[in-house]
Amino acid sequence: MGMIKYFTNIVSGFWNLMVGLSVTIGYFFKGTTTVQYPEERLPLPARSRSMIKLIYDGEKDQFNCVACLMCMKACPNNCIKLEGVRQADGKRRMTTFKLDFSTCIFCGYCVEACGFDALTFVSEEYENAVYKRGSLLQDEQAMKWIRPIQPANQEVLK
Amino acid sequence: MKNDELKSKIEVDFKEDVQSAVISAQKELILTVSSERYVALCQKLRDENEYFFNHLSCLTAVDFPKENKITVVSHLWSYKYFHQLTVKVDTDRNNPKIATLENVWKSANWFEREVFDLYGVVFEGHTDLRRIMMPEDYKKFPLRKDFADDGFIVKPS
Amino acid sequence: MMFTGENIVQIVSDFLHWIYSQLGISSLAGVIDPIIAAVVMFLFIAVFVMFLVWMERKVSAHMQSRIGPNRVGPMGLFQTVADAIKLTIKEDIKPVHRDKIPYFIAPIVTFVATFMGMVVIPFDKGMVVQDLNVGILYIIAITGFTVIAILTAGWSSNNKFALLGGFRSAAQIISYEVPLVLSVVPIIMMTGTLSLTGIVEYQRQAGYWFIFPQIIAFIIFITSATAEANRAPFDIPEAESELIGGFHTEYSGVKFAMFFLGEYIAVVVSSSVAVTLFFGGWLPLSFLSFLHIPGFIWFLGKLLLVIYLIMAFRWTFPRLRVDQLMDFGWKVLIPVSILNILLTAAVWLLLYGKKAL
Amino acid sequence: MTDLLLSQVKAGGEFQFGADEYIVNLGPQHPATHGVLRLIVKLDGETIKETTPILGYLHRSIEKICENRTYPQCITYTDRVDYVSAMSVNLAFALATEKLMNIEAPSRAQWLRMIFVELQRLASHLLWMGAFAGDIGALTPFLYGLRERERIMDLFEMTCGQRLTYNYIRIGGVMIDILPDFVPKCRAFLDYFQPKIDEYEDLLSYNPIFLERTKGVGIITPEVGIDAGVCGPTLRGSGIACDVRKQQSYLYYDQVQFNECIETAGDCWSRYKVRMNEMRESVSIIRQSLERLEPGPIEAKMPPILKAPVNSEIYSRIESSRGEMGVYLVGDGTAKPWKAKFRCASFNNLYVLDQLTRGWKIADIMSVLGSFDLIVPEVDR
Repeated sequence: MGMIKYFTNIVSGFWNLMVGLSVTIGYFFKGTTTVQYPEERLPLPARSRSMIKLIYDGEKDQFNCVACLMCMKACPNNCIKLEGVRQADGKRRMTTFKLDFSTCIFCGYCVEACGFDALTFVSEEYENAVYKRGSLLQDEQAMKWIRPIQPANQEVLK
Repeated sequence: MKNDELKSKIEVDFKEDVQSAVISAQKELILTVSSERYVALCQKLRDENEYFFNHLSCLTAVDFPKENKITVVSHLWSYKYFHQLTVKVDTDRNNPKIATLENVWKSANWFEREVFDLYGVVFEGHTDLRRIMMPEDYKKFPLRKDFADDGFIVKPS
Repeated sequence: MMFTGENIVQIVSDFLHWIYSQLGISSLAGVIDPIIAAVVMFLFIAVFVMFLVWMERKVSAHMQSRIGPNRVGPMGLFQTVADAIKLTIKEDIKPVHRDKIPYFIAPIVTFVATFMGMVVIPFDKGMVVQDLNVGILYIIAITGFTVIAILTAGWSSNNKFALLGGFRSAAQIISYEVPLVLSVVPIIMMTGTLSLTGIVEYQRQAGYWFIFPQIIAFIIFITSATAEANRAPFDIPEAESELIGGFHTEYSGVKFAMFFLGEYIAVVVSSSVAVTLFFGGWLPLSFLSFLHIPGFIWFLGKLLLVIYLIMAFRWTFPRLRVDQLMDFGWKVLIPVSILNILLTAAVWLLLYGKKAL
Repeated sequence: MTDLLLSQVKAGGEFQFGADEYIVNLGPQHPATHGVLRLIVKLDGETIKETTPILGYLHRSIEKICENRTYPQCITYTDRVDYVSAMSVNLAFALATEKLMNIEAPSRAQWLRMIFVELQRLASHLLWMGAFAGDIGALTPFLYGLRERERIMDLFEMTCGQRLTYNYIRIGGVMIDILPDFVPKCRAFLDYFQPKIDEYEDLLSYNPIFLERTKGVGIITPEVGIDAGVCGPTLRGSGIACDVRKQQSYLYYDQVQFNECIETAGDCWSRYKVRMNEMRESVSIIRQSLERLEPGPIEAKMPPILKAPVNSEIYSRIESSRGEMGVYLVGDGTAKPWKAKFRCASFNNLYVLDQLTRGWKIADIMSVLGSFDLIVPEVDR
């Protein structure tokens, strides 16, 4: 009996090895699933939280931001620095806006907190690596973003 | 067993061990015990067949600087009866000492090391009371409310 | 004139001897010929191994639904060249407390020992550096030499991981030498020769390849050969997830490249032996013989197939534990190969009677 | 008092050596320790005499951070407690806070949570399968696992915009409703995925080498397992029913049909098999949840600033991908938790490593660690 078991073990083990081998060799002849990144790029979903931008109103020639400081309060990491002044027409306007992307964790609370359509996520820009850490501290000019005339997708995260 | 049944049962069975048994607003049964009776009570809760709290789900501590106490909180669970229990024991904040639960549940070993590391509660009788998260030569207790250290910021500003 | 390996060798050697006579050094031909053969073999091996590294990457990539190297050259063919250049020019980091001389010698010995195995491989009829009449014995003896180098490397690096790797390797290679030899024995019994050329000639005359009567021997041979080459699933000497790099943890730059080359040459040698013994060496498939494809092309084709198989093992199977590896070698491979020898002997006697003896 | 502590540190930190014994440091930089776990292994040849895990290389004191953040802000940090299964930790914290503040999330949100948590379980188990096989030496399953995981990530990204740290499950609901084409895409994924599980099983489950490496290795007996606080799939491999989804049902797990996967041997292979079967069950749960999904609000009505009642506390448990995930919160009447404690499965599972590996070979550490599905940030927090 022991003898038979010894040989059946060898044979069944060998068989199971071949089953495993058939899976990998099968995939060898199937196509690949990877994308050659710098040449081929997959489109990101419209909701993708890739980069935070300040919406700039081209017609009125000003940022939408009114410096209500809601984003600053919502930020769990205090990475937004924001100042505003009351203008001649009595409305508050943002003067400086600084977002430190080196501590930003892209949680989305600032965009959700914004009630004036001033902050948004854009999905086009996602190569955010920089050579110097200081370049991650972006001001309003670096974050300026003009909404395209026809929104690419209505289902933008907001 | 429902929480209120459990509560009345515990009040009867462990009259002298338990300082107070309350059902909190969040519908959890919370026992407060004195530090002398702590280990004995836990041993009974684990071994006696009506309770059978064989799983120490969590053991941690809460710092109350105003009351000058650190409360060690353990959460028990029974894989047999599916009931949960919270056991609290207070200790002096300036000289926190409490008996170890390691002989009741093995899993208390690391939980207590963590509490020792982060709150400085000394568990008497613990076999291997060393720091577990912080470096071995660290001298402060980070989770205490009055913790301050070079480079430590509560929230970046 | 047929375009065969034998003819090519003949033409080249005629040409060389013509040059010798022009230079007036014909008397030295016996010295210079082997040197030239060795250099040619070295160049061939270097290029072939580079190709194999590329192939391994491609094979593994496609098995894993990836593409693999595709940046340097067409289909990434020159990736290995780039890597070789990188390995050559990078700093050679050496542990301070190493044992200097053994540390330096070990990679060279690995490389040389495996490379010397190539000497007796017949690529085609007559296309062999030296057709020894004890070819198989020679190969087994010379490739077993690597164990000393690996043990030395592990010891001299002064690193516990490397030492463990070296000891594992010693245990493994010595154990798997036995089934390797035993799996070859039936073929030697059948052919009555130890010469690799002779074995192929026997297959040509017999009209069948030894893979058919000796499938069990082939499986044992390929398994032990994989183990001899320290490749997965028997790569415990360098087991990445346990020993980081095993015996070559502390090697970098050119010395690491030597170990790397050595591993691949070992694969080439053992696959070549497998092709010679079990797949008829340079012999064509009989129904394709009208194509007049040269024998060495057949040989290379078969060689690549066997190497592909070894690569597929590597990228499919998990790694054995060290004691299980020993168990497998001693309790499965050796008994089965001994049984195989007995079986072959019995069948041979039944078929050919006393003539066979 | 510090003097006392320092003396204790020294007492525990020394080793006694026998003849032929030596120490090997596995980690914190080692290919098999999944991050920065450090194991000090005392060896005699290849045989393990003692394993001492040294934790803390990834300690970020998330509990301290949470004490200084408001409840919604804490959710972003829970992503980082266990980044392979971030949805589960989101859920654990959100559920605890909801219980603390007596908030009831609407039904659509609950079903969405179930779908996403189970998808997360699939993703986590896929990564685990790859890493486990990789620890044992088979590198190919890792890429197969990642290939399928990518598609789950795509589903997540489509819905909430992130691939790893989602911040999707919020207090009182979820962040945002799913897109209309999520449900068909999810179904398509499940149809694609289900046969793949069989393929992984073909590749690994009965491979004799895999069996040799995992069968009978690292046996956790039920008594040891319960005593040491082992939980989740690791304990279910020892034949103990300990699924929080069954025992202390949360979300709508009591309304769906699923089996608790239990194996009895308690070795690495049982734990492997439990997780493989759990993937099948998760697929079934997601299918049922997709059926039950109905339109409706996704967020409960809540005050703008969430404040916990004074002297309130809650210990809420869920079954995360790695096992029992508990969140202990103490509220003090402000918008910030007085105390937040994450009880993580990996922390307790790692505790038994020493007992399991004594007397085994060094390679078995890899099998056992791999079978625990250890995530170091969860251990260190």
